[in-house]
Amino acid sequence: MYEVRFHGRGGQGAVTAAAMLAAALLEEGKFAVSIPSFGFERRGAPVVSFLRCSDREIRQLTNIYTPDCLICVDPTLARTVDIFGGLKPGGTLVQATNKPLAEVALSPNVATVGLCDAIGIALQIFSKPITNTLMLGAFARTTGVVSLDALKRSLEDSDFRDAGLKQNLLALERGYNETTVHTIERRAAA
Amino acid sequence: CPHEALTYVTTSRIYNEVGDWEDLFAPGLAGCQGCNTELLMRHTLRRVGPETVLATPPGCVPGMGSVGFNGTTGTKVPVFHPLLTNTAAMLAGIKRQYKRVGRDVTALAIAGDGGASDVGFQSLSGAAERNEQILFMVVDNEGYMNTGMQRSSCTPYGAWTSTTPVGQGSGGMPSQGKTQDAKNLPLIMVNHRCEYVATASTAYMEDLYEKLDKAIQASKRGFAYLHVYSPCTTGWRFPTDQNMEVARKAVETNFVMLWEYTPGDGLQFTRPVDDPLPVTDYLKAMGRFRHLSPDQISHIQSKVVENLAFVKQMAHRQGA
Amino acid sequence: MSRHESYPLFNLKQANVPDDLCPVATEVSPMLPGDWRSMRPVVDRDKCVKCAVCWLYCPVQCVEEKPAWFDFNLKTCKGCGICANECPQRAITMIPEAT
Amino acid sequence: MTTATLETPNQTKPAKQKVILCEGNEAAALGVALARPDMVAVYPITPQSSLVEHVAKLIADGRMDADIVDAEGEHSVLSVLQGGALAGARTYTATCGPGLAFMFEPYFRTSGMRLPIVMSIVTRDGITPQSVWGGHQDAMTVREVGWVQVYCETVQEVLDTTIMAFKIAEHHDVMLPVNVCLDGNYLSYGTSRVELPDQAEVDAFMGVKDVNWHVALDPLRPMAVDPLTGGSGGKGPSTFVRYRKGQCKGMQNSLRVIEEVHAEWAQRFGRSFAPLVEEYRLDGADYAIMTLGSMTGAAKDAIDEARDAGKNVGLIKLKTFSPFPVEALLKSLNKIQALGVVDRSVGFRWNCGPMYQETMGVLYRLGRHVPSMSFIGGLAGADITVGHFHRVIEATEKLLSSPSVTMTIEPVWLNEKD
Repeated sequence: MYEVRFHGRGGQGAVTAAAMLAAALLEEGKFAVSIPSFGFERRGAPVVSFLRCSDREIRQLTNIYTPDCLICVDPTLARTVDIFGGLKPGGTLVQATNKPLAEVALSPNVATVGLCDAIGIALQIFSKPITNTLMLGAFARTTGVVSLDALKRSLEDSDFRDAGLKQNLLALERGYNETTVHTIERRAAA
Repeated sequence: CPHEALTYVTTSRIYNEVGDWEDLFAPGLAGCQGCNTELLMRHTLRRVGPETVLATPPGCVPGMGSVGFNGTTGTKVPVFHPLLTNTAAMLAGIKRQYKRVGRDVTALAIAGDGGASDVGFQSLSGAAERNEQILFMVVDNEGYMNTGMQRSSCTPYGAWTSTTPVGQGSGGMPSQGKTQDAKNLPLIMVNHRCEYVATASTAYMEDLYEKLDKAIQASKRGFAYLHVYSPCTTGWRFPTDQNMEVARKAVETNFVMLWEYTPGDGLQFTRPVDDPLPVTDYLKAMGRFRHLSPDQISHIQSKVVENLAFVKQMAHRQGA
Repeated sequence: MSRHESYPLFNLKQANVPDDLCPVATEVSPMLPGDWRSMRPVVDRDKCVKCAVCWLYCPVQCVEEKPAWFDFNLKTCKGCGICANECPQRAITMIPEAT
Repeated sequence: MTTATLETPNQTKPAKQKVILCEGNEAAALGVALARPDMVAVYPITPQSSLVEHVAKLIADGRMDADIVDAEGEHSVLSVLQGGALAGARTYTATCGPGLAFMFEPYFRTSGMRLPIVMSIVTRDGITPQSVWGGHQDAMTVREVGWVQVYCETVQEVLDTTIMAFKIAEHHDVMLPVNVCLDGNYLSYGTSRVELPDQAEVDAFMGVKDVNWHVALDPLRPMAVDPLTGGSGGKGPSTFVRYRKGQCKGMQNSLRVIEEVHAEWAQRFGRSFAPLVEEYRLDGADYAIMTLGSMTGAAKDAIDEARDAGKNVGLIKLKTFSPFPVEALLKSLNKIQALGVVDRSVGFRWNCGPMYQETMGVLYRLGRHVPSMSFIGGLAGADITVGHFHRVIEATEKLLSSPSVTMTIEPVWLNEKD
């Protein structure tokens, strides 16, 4: 079982991203379940959504408390929300940011980091800070859990309200190509 | 008397046309002696005909046995007890399904004023807004007469009912009947821009029959609403043989106004009363107003004048 | 317009519908409220001009047309007296049932 | 949502099933479309809203041929459908929580009129403390009104059960309305892979539609519907009892019909769901926990882990809650020595979960003493996790060594310290 928690703000498409990722995993013959958090997800408010994937049927329909990976589609969110809560040791962070690794907030449990200037790229492509498809590309690049091809096919079957498929495919591809992946070396804590 | 001359001609005409059409209610219904509602029901269903589904929400209409009792029915067309609250919604479902399968069936409600203006108003308003193809008739006897004459929002100011009783009160404030004016449901329905809205009275049968015909036709296009004033010999406290007298006096004093509305032609009076009698002529005809003080009577008279002016204004504006 | 003919009421047994499903009624009520009356309408056949006003206003619709006058079906007449009050010819009188 | 035309692995079943990804509410809407109702009436309410939005979109896109009535409230929603059903329409709606409460008057009536209306309850807690989140309190509150109520565990089960519900409701031996309950939030918004049955095969499964053979408002078949019935004289009492007994008979018949319809579904579509009571690793178990709805998946994972740790525990899940599947549950309870029942709602009168309360009646029928406990969790959107179920398993295990315990005096509130 591989568990992912998405962090974003209402309107950025974190919930949609989880569903698109689930569809891509489905394309690859895996089982996937996504669950949004339930609240008043108004535009701008911090939101989370969850995704589980596995090679066999997933039975738990619950939130995720100890994710393997965090995808944070908003660069400012970590200032206000503890995005690292429950992250498994040796976990992965995929973060939208234009900062270098040294300036990115991390927790001791983070072992792999994928960084992508998703806002900057999104403004070029959409003229709007829509980062969810970009960050799916970043996730694929960072973790290898899903292939770029499967994500493309998943996007092709999605309905987009705010932008066209072509732009989203470009965003996905640029997210994949323009993500830098870092491995955090830590001494074993005795 | 001009009224009697009119009646003479009118009656023969109606009788010649529909007199031998089948009365689609059972010969025996348990309406009170001299029940205006029973009279109205029988004429209405005779005219609307057998290709009809009839809804009669709780009240005098089913109370007199039109939906029957333990296995017998009082109606020869399909008839049912909706809830007091959902008549228009249930009828809408029926009508829509027949429309879907291409059958021409009239969906007719004969509802009391309580079930239409109070607790049933939401479904009535919703169905009117959706312009469901329904003929919705309200029998307005100005209260919950079937359950023992309690007040409804259509009960007029000053009227005695079993929940607005007359008594000496406390602190020198006697209880003198209902303290609010009646809700004007037909005008509210006009503001739904229904296909057809009209007020009618059984004392003016030719007018009623004309309006029934228009309402039946309008209900093939959308929502048709008929509001018929129906004096209640039991609840209003007058002798059973006086029913038409009371109904007539209501119109002759402008306490009740007869008009009709269509979106195309606006609102128009159908039986304008140019020289109305004082409202006391109407009030003194029944026991439910016997206790009224002079102040209360003048309130009612002023309301009659105000209502007339209001409807005239609408007729003027919409007819223009 | 021709006379309306209503369909006969539905027969549940013929249609094989169990009698414990939805509460329905398929027989017309046999009730005849003629015994409610304390007063009975009587027509003066000479005065009756068959104007049908009594028919128009009779709540139970018990007025029946005869060759030269209108009369009442006393099985259903409840004796309310509206006909007598409304008759333009004053051809109807209400008399006590006992007599 | 997203579609993928993949072949399903590891299944022996008819061809032509499409695999898609969708949330529980969309699965319900797709199931409704496949069942081809004539009329749906809608009114939005959280967490049901996306369900009726999906229905509206399916109709707008021409993928579903039904008359949609945007009524002005739930009370009219169900009333419109009653009218539709009396005129011969197959009908559907969905609601929850305050909407169900508002609908109660026509809801109460639907079963007595034997109208085979199908309605999803996207279960919601409530009404006060004010809550917009999931929980079974709404559906449990109306359990004594004569509707058949089934609870789904997975998104796939929602889709399949929604179709089956029409067939169960319209079976001549049943003729009762059916609630398909799906947990608000976790199941309604949970997005998962489902197999979408082929329309032609669903048509063959459903057979000929005839929903108003027994009662109609139709000028070709005049009758009075729902005349005044009862009273203390004449035929009143016996007539009323006849109809009430008929309703009870329909409820009991539905147990058999639910099993038959599920069996036929499994045979035609290759997916089987326990129709009344599901046993999971119950054989050889000393004790069991009991679940309802979408919490069951996490419970099964917990059972697997407990079994791996050497605990002799199994699971009993109810799918059919109304009518209560007494005989089927007896068979399962016969296998165990102690029971912990997890409810997602509260039974105020007995200070325990409603499912627990109902199950105690069945335990009495066993004729031997089985100590039992009530657990209440997942209220108002709270989660019931694998961790919670481990606590349930441990507490239930202790009952084995405390046979003097008869029943819960105070329930265990699973989220009390979360």
